[in-house]
Amino acid sequence: MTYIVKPKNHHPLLEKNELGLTRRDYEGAVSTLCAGCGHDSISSAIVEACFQLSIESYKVAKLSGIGCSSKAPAYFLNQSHGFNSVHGRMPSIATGAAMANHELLYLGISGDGDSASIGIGQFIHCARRQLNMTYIVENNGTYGLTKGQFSATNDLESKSKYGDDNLFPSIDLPSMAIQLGASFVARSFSGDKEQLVPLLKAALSHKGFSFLDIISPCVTFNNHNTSTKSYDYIREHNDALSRPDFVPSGKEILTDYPKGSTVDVPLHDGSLLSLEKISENYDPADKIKAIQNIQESQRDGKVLTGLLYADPEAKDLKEILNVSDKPLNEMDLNDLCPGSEKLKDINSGLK
Amino acid sequence: MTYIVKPKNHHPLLEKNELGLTRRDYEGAVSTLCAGCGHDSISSAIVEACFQLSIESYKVAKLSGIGCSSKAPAYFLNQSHGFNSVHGRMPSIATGAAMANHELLYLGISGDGDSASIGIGQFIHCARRQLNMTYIVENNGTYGLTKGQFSATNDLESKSKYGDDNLFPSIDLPSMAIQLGASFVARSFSGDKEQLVPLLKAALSHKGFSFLDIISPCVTFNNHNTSTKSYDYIREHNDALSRPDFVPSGKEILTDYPKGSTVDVPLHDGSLLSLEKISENYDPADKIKAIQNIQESQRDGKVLTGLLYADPEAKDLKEILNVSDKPLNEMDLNDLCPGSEKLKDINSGLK
Amino acid sequence: MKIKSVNDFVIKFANVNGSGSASANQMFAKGVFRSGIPVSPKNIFPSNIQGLPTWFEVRVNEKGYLGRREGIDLFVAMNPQSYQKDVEELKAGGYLIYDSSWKRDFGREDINILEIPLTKLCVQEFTNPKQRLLFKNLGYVGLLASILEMDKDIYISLIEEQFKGKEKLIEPNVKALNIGYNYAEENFKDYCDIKVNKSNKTDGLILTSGNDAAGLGCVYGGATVCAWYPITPSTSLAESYSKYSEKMRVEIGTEKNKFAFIQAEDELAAMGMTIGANWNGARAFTATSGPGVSLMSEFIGLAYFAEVPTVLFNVQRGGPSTGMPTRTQQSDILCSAYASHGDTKHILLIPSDPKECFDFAVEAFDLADRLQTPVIVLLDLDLGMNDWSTKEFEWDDNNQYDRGKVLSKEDLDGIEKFGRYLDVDGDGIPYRTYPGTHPEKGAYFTRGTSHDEYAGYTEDGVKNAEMLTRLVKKFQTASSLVPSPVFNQEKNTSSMGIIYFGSTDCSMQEALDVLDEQNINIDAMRIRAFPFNLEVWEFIEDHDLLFIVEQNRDGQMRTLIMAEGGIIPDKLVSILCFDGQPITAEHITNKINAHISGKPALVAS
Amino acid sequence: MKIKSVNDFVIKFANVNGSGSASANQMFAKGVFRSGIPVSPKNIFPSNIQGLPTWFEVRVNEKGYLGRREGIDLFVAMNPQSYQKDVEELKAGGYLIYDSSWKRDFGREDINILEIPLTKLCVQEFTNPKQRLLFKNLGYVGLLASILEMDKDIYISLIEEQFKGKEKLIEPNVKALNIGYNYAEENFKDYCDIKVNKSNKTDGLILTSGNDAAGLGCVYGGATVCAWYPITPSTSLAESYSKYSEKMRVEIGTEKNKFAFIQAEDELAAMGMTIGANWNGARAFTATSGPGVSLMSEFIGLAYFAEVPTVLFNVQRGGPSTGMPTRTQQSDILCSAYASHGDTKHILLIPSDPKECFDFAVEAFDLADRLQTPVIVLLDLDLGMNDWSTKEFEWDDNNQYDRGKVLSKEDLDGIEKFGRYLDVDGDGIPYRTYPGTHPEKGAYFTRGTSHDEYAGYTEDGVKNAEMLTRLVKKFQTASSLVPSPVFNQEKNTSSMGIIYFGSTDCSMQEALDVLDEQNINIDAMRIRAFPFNLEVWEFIEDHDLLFIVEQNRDGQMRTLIMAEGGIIPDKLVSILCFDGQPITAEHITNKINAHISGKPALVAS
Ligand SMILES: Cc1ncc(C[n+]2csc(CCOP(=O)(O)OP(=O)(O)O)c2C)c(N)n1
Ligand SMILES: Cc1ncc(C[n+]2csc(CCOP(=O)(O)OP(=O)(O)O)c2C)c(N)n1
Ligand code: SF4
Ligand code: SF4
Ligand SMILES: [Mg+2]
Ligand SMILES: [Mg+2]
Repeated sequence: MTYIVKPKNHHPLLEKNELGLTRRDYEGAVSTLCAGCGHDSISSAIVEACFQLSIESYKVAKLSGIGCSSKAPAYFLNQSHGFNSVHGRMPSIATGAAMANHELLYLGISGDGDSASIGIGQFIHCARRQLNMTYIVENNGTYGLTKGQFSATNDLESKSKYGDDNLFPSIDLPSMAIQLGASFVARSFSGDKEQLVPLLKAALSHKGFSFLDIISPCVTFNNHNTSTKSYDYIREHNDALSRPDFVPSGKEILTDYPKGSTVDVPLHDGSLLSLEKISENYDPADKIKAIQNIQESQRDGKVLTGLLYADPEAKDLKEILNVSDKPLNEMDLNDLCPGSEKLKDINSGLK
Repeated sequence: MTYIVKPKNHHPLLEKNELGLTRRDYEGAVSTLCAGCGHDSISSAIVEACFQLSIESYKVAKLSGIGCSSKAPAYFLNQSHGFNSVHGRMPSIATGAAMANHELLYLGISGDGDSASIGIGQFIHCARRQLNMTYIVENNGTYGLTKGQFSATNDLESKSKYGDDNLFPSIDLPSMAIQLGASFVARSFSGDKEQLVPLLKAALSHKGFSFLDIISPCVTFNNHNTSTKSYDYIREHNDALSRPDFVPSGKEILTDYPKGSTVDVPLHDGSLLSLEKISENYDPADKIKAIQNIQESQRDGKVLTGLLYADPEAKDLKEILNVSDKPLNEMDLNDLCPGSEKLKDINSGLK
Repeated sequence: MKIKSVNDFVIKFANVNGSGSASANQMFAKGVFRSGIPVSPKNIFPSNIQGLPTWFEVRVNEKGYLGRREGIDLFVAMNPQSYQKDVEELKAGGYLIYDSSWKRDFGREDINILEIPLTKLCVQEFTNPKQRLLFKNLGYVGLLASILEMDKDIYISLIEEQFKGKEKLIEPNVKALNIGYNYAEENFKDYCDIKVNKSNKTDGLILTSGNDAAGLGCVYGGATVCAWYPITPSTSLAESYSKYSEKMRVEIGTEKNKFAFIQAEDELAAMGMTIGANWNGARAFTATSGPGVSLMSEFIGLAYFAEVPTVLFNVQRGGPSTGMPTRTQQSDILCSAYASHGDTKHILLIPSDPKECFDFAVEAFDLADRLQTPVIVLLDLDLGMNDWSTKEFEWDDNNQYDRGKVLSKEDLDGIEKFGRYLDVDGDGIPYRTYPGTHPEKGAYFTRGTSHDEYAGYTEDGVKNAEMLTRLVKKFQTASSLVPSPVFNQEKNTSSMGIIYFGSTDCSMQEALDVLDEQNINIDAMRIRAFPFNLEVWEFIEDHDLLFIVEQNRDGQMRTLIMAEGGIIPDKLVSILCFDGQPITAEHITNKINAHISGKPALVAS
Repeated sequence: MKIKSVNDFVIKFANVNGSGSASANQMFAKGVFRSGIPVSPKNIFPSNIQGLPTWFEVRVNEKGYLGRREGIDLFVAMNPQSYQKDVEELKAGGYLIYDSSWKRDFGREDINILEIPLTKLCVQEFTNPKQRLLFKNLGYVGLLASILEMDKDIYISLIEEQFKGKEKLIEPNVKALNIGYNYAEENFKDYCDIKVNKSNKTDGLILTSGNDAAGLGCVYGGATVCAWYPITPSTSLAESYSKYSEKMRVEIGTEKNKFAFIQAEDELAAMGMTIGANWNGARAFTATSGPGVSLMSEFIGLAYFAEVPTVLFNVQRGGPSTGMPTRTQQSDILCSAYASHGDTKHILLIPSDPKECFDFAVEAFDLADRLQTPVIVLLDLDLGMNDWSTKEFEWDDNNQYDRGKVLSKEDLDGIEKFGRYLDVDGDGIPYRTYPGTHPEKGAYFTRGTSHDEYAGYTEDGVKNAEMLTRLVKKFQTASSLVPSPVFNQEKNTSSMGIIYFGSTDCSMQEALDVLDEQNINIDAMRIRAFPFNLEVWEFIEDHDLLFIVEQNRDGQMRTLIMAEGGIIPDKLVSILCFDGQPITAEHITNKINAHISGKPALVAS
C-alpha cells in the first residue's frame, strides 16, 4: 500500500515549471463542494499533474456532465475552456470537440452516476472509438448532487447512510473500458496523491482513450462505516498493483526502485511511465489478464489500484478515421468548398 | 463442432406435446423477413423449444425493440401478447411488465444494433437487475432494417458488402452480461438447431436473467465472404463448448453421452441442462473463467458457442425487491388502498 | 420605527446550506402553524450540497394569503456572505436578528437590530463541535419564540416528536432552544412589535408539500410500480411514494411488498418501465422534471400512439436546459402538452395545492386507465418541495378505481373477434386486454408503428389516418372527463377575466381580494386540466379581455389556448414571471392595474 | 377506350421489394427526363427489406406539374400479391402491363391490357437464376420505351453509364432491355396512345433527391463533422455528405480526410457530437427523423441555452412514434420549433425542392454560426428520398462563409474583459471564442445551467431572466436573417390567400393554375423559415381568409402562426393531408372549392 506516505519534499506553491508558471496558474475557481469531498483532492492532483507536465492551460478543454464531480472542472485550470454539458453525455461532446480540433488536450470529468447509469452507453462507445482523451470518473458510489441515492458502482455489500441495502452488484468500469478498446486504464484513490499524480501525468500524455477510475469518497452521503467507498474502507482494502513514477519525454529515467522490480511503459511521445511492481500479477500489457486480475481482486474484496492496462501503440479515433492533420476548425472556405466548377460536373452527372 | 448433424428422428408437424398442442399452435404470422434470414431460423427454434416445453403461449409476453430481429416476435407464438416497442428500449418495457406480473414468461428479442448501440445502457442495467426473462440478441453484425450499416458487434476484421472496413472492435455482449449479473449466458448460431433448441429450453426454464447471443446471418447485407457473421464464417470458426441436452423437471436423465464427459446444470424448477463437454475449458459455474474463455477464443479468431455461464441459484429482481407473490396487476383496491382511517392518521401527523 | 403586526408578516432566514438550518427553519414554521396561523415556508436553496448561501422564507398570514410577498419584516441573518444583500430586503421598521459573536454595522438606520452572540453561547454550552454549529439554528428559533411571544411548549413538543426513538437527543436540543429563548427573554422583552397570537385558522389544515401529497395519492390511487430517476425537484415525490408504501403496503405475514420501487438508470428507462407495467395491467408512474421530460419524449409518443396508460409527474423547475434546478417555473406546458414528434396531444392535470396534488394523483390513474394514454401531472418546485398549509386529505371508502375498458376472460369468451383498436362505443376509446388473460383470445401486438383496428401492422396510409382521427375523438372525450376549471365567482359579472393555474393560486386569491378592494371587478378562472373543456371556452367567450398569469417567459398557456381554441389573441394579455421565484400578488395586481390604466407596470416581467 | 396523351401521364409500377425493381423504375424515369420532359418518380416502399409489395409512381408532365396526381394512366403490375388493388387504381382507358407467364383475368373491361410473358422470356434467354429474376425489370422498361415511342438509345446509354467499370454487365442488361423492347415492337406497335415526345423542358434541370442535395450542400457549406445515427428517411442525407466528401474533400498528397464522418451509437450521441464540434469551431451537423428529434430534445435545449451553433436536418416521416417510417408527413413542425423543455424556440428552414435543400444546407451553417443557436432544416420523406426534377445547383465562387461573432487572438488582445454572453451589439447575439485561441483571455465555461453575461454560474433569477429575455431579442434578430417567404404574385390582388411550405410546393403550383382557370383569384405565399418575418405577417394581415396547407393532422403550422403572431384564428382554414402520401393539387383545389362554395369537399382530409 502506497498512500499515507506523504510527498517527501514539500513543494512551495510558487515553484515554477518549464513554462515559468506556478501551481497557482493551474488553479480554478474556489470549490463549492463539501469540505473534505474527494473530488477536490482530484482537482488538486490535476493541478499538480498539469503543473508538472508544463501543460499550456489554454490548450486544454475541460468537459463534464452533471453532478458534484462534473462541477469540478470549474475548480482547476482557469485558462481552459470548459463545457459542463448535460447528464451522462460528456463523451459525445468530447468526441465532437476532438474531431473539430485534435490539437487540444481533452480532459473529461464525470461521476459514477453520470458514467455508469445514464451515460454508460456513451462511455462504452467513446472507449470503443478510442477517442484521444483522458476520461476520469470520480467514483463515490453515490449520487452526490441529488443527495445520496445509490449509484451503479456501489458494491453489493454496501449500505446507505440511512441503513438501506444496495441490492445490485456494482458495475466495474475499468474492466469494461479495457474490454472495449481503451488503451490506458488505471484505478486510483483521491486520497493517494503519490499514486494519482503520476498516473494522471501518464494518462494525459497517452495518445488514445485513457480512463481513470478514481475512488473519491463523498463525505456527505457515502463516507459512513457501512460504505465500501469511504475513506476508511478504501484505505484498508486498497491493493496497489504498482508504485508509479512518470518520466516526461527527453528526461533521464530516475527512479529509486530496485532494478528488476520495475516495468516501464513507454508512451507515444517518448515519455515513460515507470512502475515499481508491488503485486506479482502485474503485467500492464495483457488485456485478458488485466480483466481477470480486476475481477479476482473484486471477488476477494480488494480494490485494485494502479495502472491496470496500457497499450502505448494503440491508434486513436483521428487516425482511425484518417482525419487530416490540420485541425478541421482551422480550415476555411478554400480548404473546404469544392467550388463552382466541380458543381457543374455534379450537375451534369445528375442529368 | 456440433451442427450440420441433422436431428436424427424427424418430428412431423402434427406431433402433440403434453398440452395436446402441435408445433403449428406455436407458430406466428408469416415472416416478412428475407428468405434465408437467420432470424427466421431462430423463430422456428423458439417454436420448437416452446412446443417441447409445453409452454402455454398466452402465459408468454414477447417483447422487442426495432429492427428486422425485433419484428421476429410476430412470427412465433400467435397466442402471446407482443410488444414491439421503440429502438433499444425493450429491456425497460420488459422490466416494467415483469414487475406488474411475475407469473408470465418474458421473452425479449433484440438485434445487435438495438442492444449494443442505442440500447446498451438498458441491456446492461436489465442484466444487472437480474430480471427474470430470456433476452435474445439476434446478432448479425449489421443494421439489417436500415440497410447494412455496421453494428457494434461487427468484428474489426470484417468488411461491409460494399468493401468498407469496419473500423472499431466488436462489443462482446456475453462477457458483459456475465460480468453484470446475468445468471444464464449462452451463445449459439441460428444454423445450429441441435445446439440452439436445448439452450433455449434451458434459458426459458431458468429463473433470472438468461441471455442468448445468437449469431444470425443477414443474408442481404452481411453474408458476403469478407463478413465474420456470415453462414460460412460461423460454420468454420464455431468452437462449441459443449453439446447440450435439456431434461425437463421430473423426467429421467437420458443422454447418450459417455459418462464422465457431461456436466449437469440443475435449474431452479428441477429441470436439468445436461452438457457433453467438448472443450476442456468448460466450467459453466466459474464467472471469471467464463469471461476469460470468451476473450481468449475471440483473440484466437474463434466463436465460442454453447452454455458459457450459469448460476442456477441466483435471485431474480422480484425476489431482490421482495415483491409479493400475488401479481401486482391482480391486486385491487382492497389490496392496495390504505383507506380513510389511515389517512386520518396521516393528516394528524402533518399538523 | 418598528413594524407592528399580529399574525401577518414575512420572515426570512439566511443560512449556509448543509448546516442543518432548513430543519430548524421548518420547525419555526411548524410552530406557527401549530399556533393556529397558516404559514407558507419556502426553501430557497442552491444547487449544491454544502457551503453556499441558502434562504428560507416564511409567510405567516392569518387570512390565509400564502403566496410569496416581497419585503421582509423579520430577517434572521446567519450568513455573513450574504449580509449585504439580505439587509437590503428588510423593510423599513423591520427587524434584523444576527449572530453578534462577530459584531457588525449594517449601515441602515431604519431597521431594528437584535443582536445575539449565538456562536459564543453555543460554544459555552456545548463541547461537540458539530453540535456547536447545529444548535445555533435552534438558538434563533428559541429567540423568535420569545420575541414573537409564542408558546415555547409547542417547540418543545416538536423537538420531542422529532427525536422519538432517539430520546437522548431531546435534552440538548431543548437546551439549544432555551439558549435563544432565555437570551431574548432577558434582552428583548417587549422589543418586537410583531406577534404571533394563537388562533384557530389552521383547523382542518395540514402542513405538507405537493410532492409528499402526490406520492401519497399514488399509494391511494393504487399505483404498484414506480420507476424513476433522481432529479430535483421531483425526487421527493418518488421518495414519498416509497416511504408511504413501505408503511402501508407490506403484506402482513409474508412481509412482502405490494409495490415495486425501481431506481432506473435514466429517465428513458424509467418511462419504459412505467409503460411496460401499465401495459401489463399494473398502475405505474414515474416522476421527473424538465430534462427528464425531454428525454422521455420518444416514449411518451409511443404510449400515445400505442394507447398505453401512463402517469407522469413533471415537477417543473427553471428551464431551459439544466437551467435553474432549484428554482420554480411553469415552463413545461407546451413540451408536456405536445410531447414527442408527429401529431400528439396529452392530458395535463394541474393541481394548485398539496390537497389537489393528492386528489389529482388518484385521478390521474383513473384517467390514464380510462383514456389509455399518457396523463401528465404538472407540479412545480414551489408546490412540490415546499410545505403548504393545505386542506386535510380526504378519502371516501366507497371510492372505486376506474380501470377503464379492460376485457376479462369472460368478456372475451363472449366476443366474436377482438379488435384492440376498434372504436366500439363511439367515444374513441378502444378495449384492451392484459397479457395472460385468455388462452385463445385477446392476444394482440402492441406497436408504435402504424396499425389497424385489429392491431395488425399496416402501411395503408388511409387506415392509419383513421386511427389518428380516432385519437382526436378520444381527446375530445377526454375533455369531458378531466377536472373542470374552478371559478372565483358564481356568475361572471365583469368583461375582464383572469386565467391562472397551478401554484399561482395562492397569490391569486390575494390579488383578487386586493383588486376587489381597489374596486376592480374581474372574474377569475383556474384551469386545472388540458384538454380544455366547455367551461373553459365559455369563460373565455364571455370576456372581452383576459389576463393569463403564467410563470414562464413565452406565455405557454396562452399559446395552448390560442392553438386549441381559435381564440382572438388580442384579448389574451400575458402576465408573466420567470425569475424562478413564485409570483406575488403584488406582481399580478400591478400588471393588471398598469394594463387597465395604460401605464407601464411597476414590476418588471 | 384508350387514354390519349403526349408527355403528360402517370405511370405506376407494382413490384416485390428487394427484387431490384427500384433501380429499373428509376432508369425508366431518367429516360423520360433525358427525353426532355420533367418527371417526378416516387418510391412507395415498405418498411422491410425483401418480399413485400412495393410501388413506384412516375408522373411525367411537360408543364412541370410534378406533384402527386391520383388516377393511374399506365400500370406495370409485376406483383400478383397486389394485382387486385393495383388494377383498381387504373383509370378507365388506362393501360395495364403484366407478366403473362401466368395469365390472369382482371375483371375490368374498361382498361387496355398489354400481356408480356416476361418470366418465360427471361428464362429462355438467361441461365443464371438471379439474372432471370432481375432482368424482368429491364424487360418492362424496354417494353415501355417501345410503346411510348421513346428513343431506345437513351436507355442503352443509361445502362452503359451505370456499368461503367463493370463493362461485362452491359451486354446482358441491354439484352434484357431488348427482350421487352422487341416483344413490344412485334406485338404492340401503335397500340398505346400515350406517348413521350422529345422536348427541351429539362434544360437547366437536374434529377436528384433532397437528401442528396442537402448532403452536397453541407459539403459546400463547409461542414467538416457529421455525426448521425441511421434512420429512414434521413440516412441517405448523411450518406450523401460522406459520398461527396470522399470525392471532393480528401487532402491531396496525404490522402487524409478534411472531414470526420461518425456513425454514432444513437441520436443523443449524434447530437452531442454535433454540439461538441460546433462549440469547438467546426461546422457540424446531424440528420435524423422524428424519433431522433424526440431523443435529441434535451440536447437541443442545451444548444439553445448555452448558445452553441448546431445544424440538424429533420427528414420528416409519418408519425407519431415509429409511425409510418416509409411514408411522408410534415408533422414535426411544433416538436422542432419548440423542441426541449422550458422556454425555447428554434430556427426552422423549410426547403421545397432539392435545389433549395442545397441552398438551405449552406445557409443553415451561416445562420447557426451567426445566431449561435440550433438551426433545424425540415425536409420530408418525399422531398428527401425521391428524385425531383429540380433546378441545377449554383455556386458563386465569391461566396464567403459567415462564421458569426468569433473573436480571434488579436480581437481578444484588444478587449478589456470578455463577456461570453454580453449583448455588445444590441442584437441579442453575443461574441464567442474557440478553445485554444488565446493563452490568457477568452476562456469561459459553457453550461446549460443559469449563467451571467460572463458565463459565470449564477442562481440569481433576475439575472437569468435577463439572459432569457436577450434570447427573445436574438430570435427577433433571426427573423430578419432567415429566408423570406416566396410569393406567387407580385402584388396581392385577392382577399383570400394560401399559405404553404416545403414539398407541397409542387402540387401547389398546379393547384394555383387550376384555381386560376376556375377563375378563383387567390394569393399564395410559401413560408420558408421560422421565425416568421415581417413579410409573412403582412401577407396574413392583408387577407381576410387564409388557407394553410399542411401534411399533418393537427394543423401544426397554423398553430405556430397563431401562437407567434396573435392571428385571429377564424381566418385561418386548414387544408390537411396526413395519410402518408404527398398531397395532390386536386386535394387542395377541392378543399378550397368546397370552402368557398360551403359544400363539403370531395376528398377526405
Ligand atoms: C437528465 C437529468 N437527469 C437527472 C438529473 C439530476 N442529477 C443531477 S446530478 C445527478 C447524479 C450525479 O451523480 P454522479 O454522477 O455520481 O456525481 P456526484 O454528484 O456523485 O459526483 C443527477 C441524477 C439531471 N441533471 N439531468
Ligand atoms: C430512435 C430510432 N433511431 C433509429 C431508428 C432506425 N432503425 C430501425 S432498425 C435500426 C437498426 C436495426 O439493427 P439491429 O437491431 O441490429 O436489427 P437487424 O435489423 O439487424 O435485425 C435502426 C437504426 C429507429 N427506428 N428509431
Ligand atoms: S455531496 Fe458528496 S460528492 Fe457532492 S460535494 Fe459533497 S462530498 Fe462531494
Ligand atoms: S435485411 Fe438481413 S436481417 Fe433483415 S430480414 Fe433481410 S436478411 Fe434478415
Ligand atoms: Mg457519484
Ligand atoms: Mg443486426
